[in-house]
Amino acid sequence: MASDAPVNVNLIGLTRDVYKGLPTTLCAGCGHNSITNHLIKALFDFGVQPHLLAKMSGIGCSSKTPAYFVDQAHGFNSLHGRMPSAATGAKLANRELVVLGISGDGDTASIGLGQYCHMIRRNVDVTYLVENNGCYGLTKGQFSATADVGSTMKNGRPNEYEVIDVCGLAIELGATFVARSFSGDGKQLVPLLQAAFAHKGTAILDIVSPCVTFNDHVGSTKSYAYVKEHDVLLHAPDFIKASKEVTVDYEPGTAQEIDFEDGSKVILRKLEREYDATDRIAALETIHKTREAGELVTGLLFIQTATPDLSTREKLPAGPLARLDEAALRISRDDWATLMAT
Amino acid sequence: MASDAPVNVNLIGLTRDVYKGLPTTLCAGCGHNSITNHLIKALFDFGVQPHLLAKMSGIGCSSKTPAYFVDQAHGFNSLHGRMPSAATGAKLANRELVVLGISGDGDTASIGLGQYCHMIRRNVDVTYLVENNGCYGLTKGQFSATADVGSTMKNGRPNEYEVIDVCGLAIELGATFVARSFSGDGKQLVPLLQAAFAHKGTAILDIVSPCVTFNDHVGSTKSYAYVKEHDVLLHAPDFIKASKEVTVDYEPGTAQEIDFEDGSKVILRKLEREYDATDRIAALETIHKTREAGELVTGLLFIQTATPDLSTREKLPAGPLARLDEAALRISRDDWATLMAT
Amino acid sequence: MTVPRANDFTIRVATINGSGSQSSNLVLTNAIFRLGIPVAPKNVFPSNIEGLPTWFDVRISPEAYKCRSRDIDLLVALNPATWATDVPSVKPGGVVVHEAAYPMNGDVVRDDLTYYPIPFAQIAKEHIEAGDLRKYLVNMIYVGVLAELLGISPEIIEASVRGQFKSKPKAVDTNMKAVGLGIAYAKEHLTKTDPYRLEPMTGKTDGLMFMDGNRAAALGCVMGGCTVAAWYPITPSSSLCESFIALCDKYRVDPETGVKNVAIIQAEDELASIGMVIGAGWAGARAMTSTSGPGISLMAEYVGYAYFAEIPAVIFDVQRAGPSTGLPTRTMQADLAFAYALGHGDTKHIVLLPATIEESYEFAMQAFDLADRFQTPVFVLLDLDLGMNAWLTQPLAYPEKRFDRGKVLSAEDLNKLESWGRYRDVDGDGIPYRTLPGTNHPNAGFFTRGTGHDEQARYSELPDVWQRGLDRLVRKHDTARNVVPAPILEENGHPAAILAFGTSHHAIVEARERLHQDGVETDYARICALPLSPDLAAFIGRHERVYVVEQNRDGQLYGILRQELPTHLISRLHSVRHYNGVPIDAHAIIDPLLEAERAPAVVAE
Amino acid sequence: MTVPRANDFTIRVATINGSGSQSSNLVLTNAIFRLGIPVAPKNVFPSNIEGLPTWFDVRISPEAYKCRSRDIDLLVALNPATWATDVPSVKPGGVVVHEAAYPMNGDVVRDDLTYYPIPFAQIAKEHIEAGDLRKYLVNMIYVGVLAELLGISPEIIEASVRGQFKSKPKAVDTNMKAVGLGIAYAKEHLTKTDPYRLEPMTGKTDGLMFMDGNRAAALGCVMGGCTVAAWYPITPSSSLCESFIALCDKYRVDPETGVKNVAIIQAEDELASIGMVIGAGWAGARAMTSTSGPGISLMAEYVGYAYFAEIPAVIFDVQRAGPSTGLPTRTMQADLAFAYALGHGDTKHIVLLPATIEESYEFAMQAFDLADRFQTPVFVLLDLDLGMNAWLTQPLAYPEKRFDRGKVLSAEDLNKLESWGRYRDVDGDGIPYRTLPGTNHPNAGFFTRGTGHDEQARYSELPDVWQRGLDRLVRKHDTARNVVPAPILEENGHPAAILAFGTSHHAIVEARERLHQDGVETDYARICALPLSPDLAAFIGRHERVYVVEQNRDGQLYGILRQELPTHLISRLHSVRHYNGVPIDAHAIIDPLLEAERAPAVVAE
Ligand SMILES: Cc1ncc(C[n+]2csc(CCOP(=O)(O)OP(=O)(O)O)c2C)c(N)n1
Ligand SMILES: Cc1ncc(C[n+]2csc(CCOP(=O)(O)OP(=O)(O)O)c2C)c(N)n1
Ligand code: SF4
Ligand code: SF4
Ligand SMILES: [Mg+2]
Ligand SMILES: [Mg+2]
Repeated sequence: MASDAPVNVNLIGLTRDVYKGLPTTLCAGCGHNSITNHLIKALFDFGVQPHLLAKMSGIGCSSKTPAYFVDQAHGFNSLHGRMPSAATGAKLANRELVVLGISGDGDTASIGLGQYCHMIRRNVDVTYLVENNGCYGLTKGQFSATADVGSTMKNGRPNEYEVIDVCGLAIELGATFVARSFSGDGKQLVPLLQAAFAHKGTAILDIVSPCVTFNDHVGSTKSYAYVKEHDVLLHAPDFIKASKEVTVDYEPGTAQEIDFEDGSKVILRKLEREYDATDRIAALETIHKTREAGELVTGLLFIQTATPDLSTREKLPAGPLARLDEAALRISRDDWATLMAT
Repeated sequence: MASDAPVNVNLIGLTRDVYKGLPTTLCAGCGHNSITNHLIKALFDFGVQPHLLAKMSGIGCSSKTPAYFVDQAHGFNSLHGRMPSAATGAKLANRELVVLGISGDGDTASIGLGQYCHMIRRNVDVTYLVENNGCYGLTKGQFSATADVGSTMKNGRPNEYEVIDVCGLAIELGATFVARSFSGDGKQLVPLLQAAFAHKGTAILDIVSPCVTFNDHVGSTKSYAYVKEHDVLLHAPDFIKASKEVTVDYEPGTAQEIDFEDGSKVILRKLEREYDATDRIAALETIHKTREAGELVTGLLFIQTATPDLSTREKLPAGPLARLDEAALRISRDDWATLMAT
Repeated sequence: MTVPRANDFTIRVATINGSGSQSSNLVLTNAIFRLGIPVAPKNVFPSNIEGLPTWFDVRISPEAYKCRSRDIDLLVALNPATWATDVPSVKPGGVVVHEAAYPMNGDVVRDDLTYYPIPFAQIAKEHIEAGDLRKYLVNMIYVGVLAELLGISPEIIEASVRGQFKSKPKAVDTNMKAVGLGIAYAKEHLTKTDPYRLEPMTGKTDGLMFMDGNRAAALGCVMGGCTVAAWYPITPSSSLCESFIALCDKYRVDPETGVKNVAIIQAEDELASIGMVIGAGWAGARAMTSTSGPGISLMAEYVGYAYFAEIPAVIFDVQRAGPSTGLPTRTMQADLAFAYALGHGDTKHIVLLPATIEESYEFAMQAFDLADRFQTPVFVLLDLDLGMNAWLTQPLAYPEKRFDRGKVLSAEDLNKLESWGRYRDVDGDGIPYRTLPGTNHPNAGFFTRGTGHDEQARYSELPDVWQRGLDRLVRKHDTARNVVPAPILEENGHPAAILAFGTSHHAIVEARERLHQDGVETDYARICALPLSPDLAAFIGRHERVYVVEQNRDGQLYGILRQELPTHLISRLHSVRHYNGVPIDAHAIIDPLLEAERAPAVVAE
Repeated sequence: MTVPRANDFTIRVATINGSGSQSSNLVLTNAIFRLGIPVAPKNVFPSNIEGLPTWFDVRISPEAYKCRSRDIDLLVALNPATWATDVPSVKPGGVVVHEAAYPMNGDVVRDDLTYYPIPFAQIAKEHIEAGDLRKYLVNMIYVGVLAELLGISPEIIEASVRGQFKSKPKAVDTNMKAVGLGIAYAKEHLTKTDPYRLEPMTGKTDGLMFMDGNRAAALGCVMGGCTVAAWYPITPSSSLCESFIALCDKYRVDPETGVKNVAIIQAEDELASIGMVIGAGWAGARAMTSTSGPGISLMAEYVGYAYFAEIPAVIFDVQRAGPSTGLPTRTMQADLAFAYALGHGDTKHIVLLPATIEESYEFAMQAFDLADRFQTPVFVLLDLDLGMNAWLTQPLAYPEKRFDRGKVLSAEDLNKLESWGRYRDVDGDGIPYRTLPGTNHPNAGFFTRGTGHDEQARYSELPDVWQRGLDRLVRKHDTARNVVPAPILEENGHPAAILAFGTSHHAIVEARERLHQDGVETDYARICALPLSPDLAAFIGRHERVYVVEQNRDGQLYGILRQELPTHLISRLHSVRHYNGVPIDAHAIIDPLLEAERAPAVVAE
């Protein structure tokens, strides 16, 4: 498969090292570190131009991730819960940028919930990762709003409050790309990440990413053990980059094929269950039913490729607004004269 | 029916005048004014103690409503979008209070979205009204996030962005009482309001309430004309107060009966369609399908009476925390001595 | 009681908002302007949409005073709710044109006023067919009455009505009919016994136009090259972004393709609007937001971030009466200190302080240059009076300077440098160099953060690095002192001086002339920006007594001056404050100065 | 190079965070305390969870100095990453205990230090079975080594180990074994050539205990009757609410029923936590939130609301290094000015400034009385140094006073009054009366809002009403001057004085003693609250030179003093600032004062 082919340079002739970053300052074994590695692979395989990549994040252990990959790219470690607005502004200023937002569950579902919802509503062309460990790692393990009811803290205290499912929420709000995955499942995550890059619009990836220091104990529903045990794969995703000559081979009816504007595809190969990733209601139903059943569904929960993204809706020029000059932006002398005459 | 019985004094012996407030300063014909009148009737019929009523709101024309009813009650006109947190605090301080929160669509779905979601997540025992006109009335008619895609401003500009459905959102988040109604439909709204008062937990009422000055034109999906035309009643609700000796008469299977902790009931009499107000997934499906069909469903969309409210979860005493004294709150001298000895 | 001259008096029209009085008020204002007489309208309106009292003052003066006048000469009373309090507000010898049906009792009965009762309702009932329109047209009747009483020709009125209803010409006739009713009634039933007259003037208003400060600022944004705007509606700033939208729809859209050279987003709140602006500024766009007090409070965290991470942003604060929600439709200058040091920790921002329509335009434009040059948030503080009232102004000048994008390194620049550091102070002015995301060069990238960082933008917790960073920001702020708009000084060697900023200027102009007539001479310095220019200390050094005039309770500029001026100058400062929500007038300055200047000894602070 | 006395030196332990060094550091600190020797630990840790450099300083002094010392006498080097920079930080004549495997080259090689190389890793490898534990126990080995080098008996160490592992006794043996390894190795391989010794003392630490300021403040909240707390986690304030939770779980829960006399909510953010607190305060509960700089920025709008609507609220700001996200695990006093005037428009708040553990407790308790008495937000400003470090303190006193709930009218009170007004200034102190929701009386209700209101809490836009309201708030603020904790004055008629607040106090105590030894005498005033007490101006009036010491860049207290003090006093003020993120030490005060005092003439500001 494309994303697995062994190569020394990628589509744009860059080596994998170019996609590396600073050494991590996170705990050994933190799920976030695995996500970083999968990101490096996905960015390399997809062939993202480092200078066009904008790595943006909020505040938290998860939000430190942008420092650990593609050192050459611009990084923006914003404020706690406020990355969606900054990402929206950056994308408006220069739509050529590949905006990659990295957040945590506290950053997204607690303080950042409003901005998260409104980014989705605008369908800003951003790949948005929630490195979801159900707790506030950086402030030492308090519950976040994505903690499941009954899941316990290290000290045994159970969470009493309704979980906020960032996927269900996104789908309810009309999101156009919503996937859930697990930091430990690169086979699933790498193609989903590439599909997210290819998607024109807000692509939500809720990635369960255990906090080994504060939320990896028995009683936690975000521990490695728990996730491995309850993970239910919707399908086996496979990404094919537009530019690549790859023949996709699957029996009709054994997979769902999703085509992106740029010609890329994601192939969702069927496993046990029937699942149509383009059916919004079914997606909501699946999320609720599986949660009640104590299962964690992962895969591409929902996708809709037709909806225009924010920059398109706003009829922005193809090039960056940031580079327009006086000639393009100022009222002409003649028009000015008329304007001032009235 | 209970709520229609003609009486001069209510269950607690108060006249209707007691439930009146200052004269409105809203525009003549504003939907919010009708809601005020329905509120007065519902509060009177339910027999709410004026001194126990806490009228809370955000900022907006809608949020001015608390000034126009139950003059004797305490009112709290908070900040734009920040009423849910204040209401939560007030209820925690004194759980004897009947907390009635009144908001607008801008106040709730734009600036207040995060607090709205988290109030629901905590199931704070608050009756929360969204006086929904799809625009910012007080700032002269800009779109709010509840404006439907394609609905136009007075100047003809259409809304391009996904609607935020405060009911769908609430149900997705695990809300325990979610209803939608119309400012012009007192027959439906008054019993729903009383049911909300009886409900222990967050009761969401999304009330379409046309803004005659800025959003009542052709092209708006929140105009009187549009709503009257597209309103689809889920059922005919009927509220029966616990204390009243009323025999409920309906053929088995012709209505759904919901019982509240305090012994009150709401009877949902069937109309055209079959609808189970206790089925969360069905509720979500109904909301999405009807919206796609250009219909506006009104009625009690979803209810779940079992879930404990915030004060119960927090194991608060029956009486107000606000009135506890030194004896109840300070560490005893003995315990203090031991504490300081270690 | 002084005998009023022609063309020198103030008309107050008291009506109910939502009754359409706005258009009749503007027709009247315009008609007077067409006579060549300087006018300054002040709209005092309530914070609701319909049904509450609203007042429209039209100041008429040969001296072209632009400030509010405390003295109401001519009242048009069309609001029964305020009738009893409006009449007492009229100055002795004044005139009251009122609905005949209003009760004449209590404080309303005065023997020092001339009353012209007009049966507005009845006239309307008889001559205007029923319907929504009638409510509106009643107001046009008063225009006719005043035209007759003050001597404005029907032709002038008609011209001004046509101007008002440019968009819907068919409204002209119905409105002129109503005006006619007023003229006719006045001709027939009123015998003029008051001295107020309007006489055409020349040379006073030639080439002038009406504009409000919010529109002027919006024009500054267009000409300043703003390409990203994110806003959240709030009175009195909404019309700034709404003007920007209207202008961009006209001048930033390609008529063929419909492609727009601007992105204007109505955000979900102010935390998001400032976030979008800072994200856009980081990515290289000239970005702005416009708000008022409550929005400034909500922007505190992100503005502090932009200060520390050094990201350009332009923030318009059209000030209203605070604290808190306060009086959304009243004016104050009470956000100065808060904006200047917005954000926790040690912060100091650039704040521009326009006083006129020209400056609203010029400073708005300049704000984008300063934001880029200093890579920091720049506040532009207007107030409701400047932002929402119509002011007579010279046409705005076409900009001759190009954009100053500041210290931005391109890929070519980077090729020439073997190394660079985002936060290095290469030039000793405290201003580092930056690159924009998307710059195609392996060394272009750097990491922006609100946490401690060294010259290479690397994360650092080292004490020296932290302190060095904070010190450089002080250096940068000091560099700005000599670059921001300098104070405007009017000096004639008088020992006493007035110091002010923003809209207080217009009251000071009148106050200084009247003080001069009373034999009290003053010099004048007007601050146009923070940080303070060195010129200001020099100016104060040349004066014995400096009266700091401002429209807030705590004397915020006075406080900043006490903090930042050399100690030996502080004793010369005296604070004069006005903070009741209506624009400051000349008396608010004349009275305290007369008292102080006539007994300089007893001047206390 | 001065010969150090016994019991008078500073140990620095350099390790990697997450390596469990915290417990060994505390064992060491406790052991020294058990010898009767005053100790002051300062933990300097990074803003991550595992793997970055962290330093733990143990200050040992017979004078019981509690401030940080710049001079490191004894370094325990267990972090290869900082090895090369840690060694140079040791003072001449000092000692370095280090992992033998570290390279001896570069700046690390000094002939003015004594080195004790220890093969920690190897010892651990040989004697401690592999597994997670080994990493932690390595740190215990160093405790053994120091015990042997400094002369702490194994018994003392064991007692302190038992204290440390109270909760898990089985850990005691494994840890003591590791300690034993260190002792044994030192006995066998080290010959002590350095002068540093610990000798048991008496009368220095009797009855003292360790406590951090956050826990002390939490105890104040319990005893102050706080019943509603809403918070959002943020370093360094989290442990305040977490201590409050722990205390309430123990002392506020009915063991039978499990009913809790408190509600503690982890909010979704700081906008919500302050909203909950204000809602609860309005409904009559004593409510608090605890946060740090970024949270204060986010609370600006609601705090301004509570100021204007007059609602009690207690806000703890455990200050960290700002602006922006800054250095979350470093200390500063840079939120003073921002908190004092938080919110747009004209605002001024009550701010309490504890310097000690006792004050953290007392002021926290008092904050609830003041909030109720003045019906306004009250800030309590701690900093990371006070809040998170362990300080030796006297046991805290049991409160003898009852709650002061302020001017609250009950139904009975209302029966006696034929009328009342929520915002009437009945007593002339600017403080109005309020009723609580739920008060069973027809006149009890009123409308609370952030918009303009009159004495009856009715909405009003009238200019006079607006101004009257703002003026009363000033009156109320002035009343507070004489009610908030007064400044603490130490006067001996010296012309020079030091003025400070908060934790700078501890460095000043040492500085003044050392200055005295150098012949420079100083008086001392410590501010405990804002607004400023009249006593302070009097104190300054009695001194020629007042050095204002604070831990921020812009001299925020200095600035407030310049604003608010009588003009003639301002020239006496001189600003001394420390702002590199680590707690201020004596030298930061001694150096500038020596310079200034030895040449008072040339003192400039
Ligand atoms: C305004 C503000 N409030 C609080 C904090 C403190 N804080 C830093 S990270 C964090 C939570 C992070 O949780 P999450 O987003 O889940 O990231 P994780 O560390 O779990 O990966 C908090 C509360 C902050 N930095 N800013
Ligand atoms: C922080 C803040 N931002 C903006 C405003 C201005 N504002 C007042 S009401 C309002 C919108 C109200 O809309 P909605 O809640 O729908 O109420 P409606 O007037 O439509 O009933 C806005 C933006 C404000 N008061 N505070
Ligand atoms: S604390 Fe948890 S989330 Fe943070 S780095 Fe460590 S393991 Fe990862
Ligand atoms: S503006 Fe609209 S919402 Fe506001 S009062 Fe008028 S009709 Fe109602
Ligand atoms: Mg997390
Ligand atoms: Mg609305």
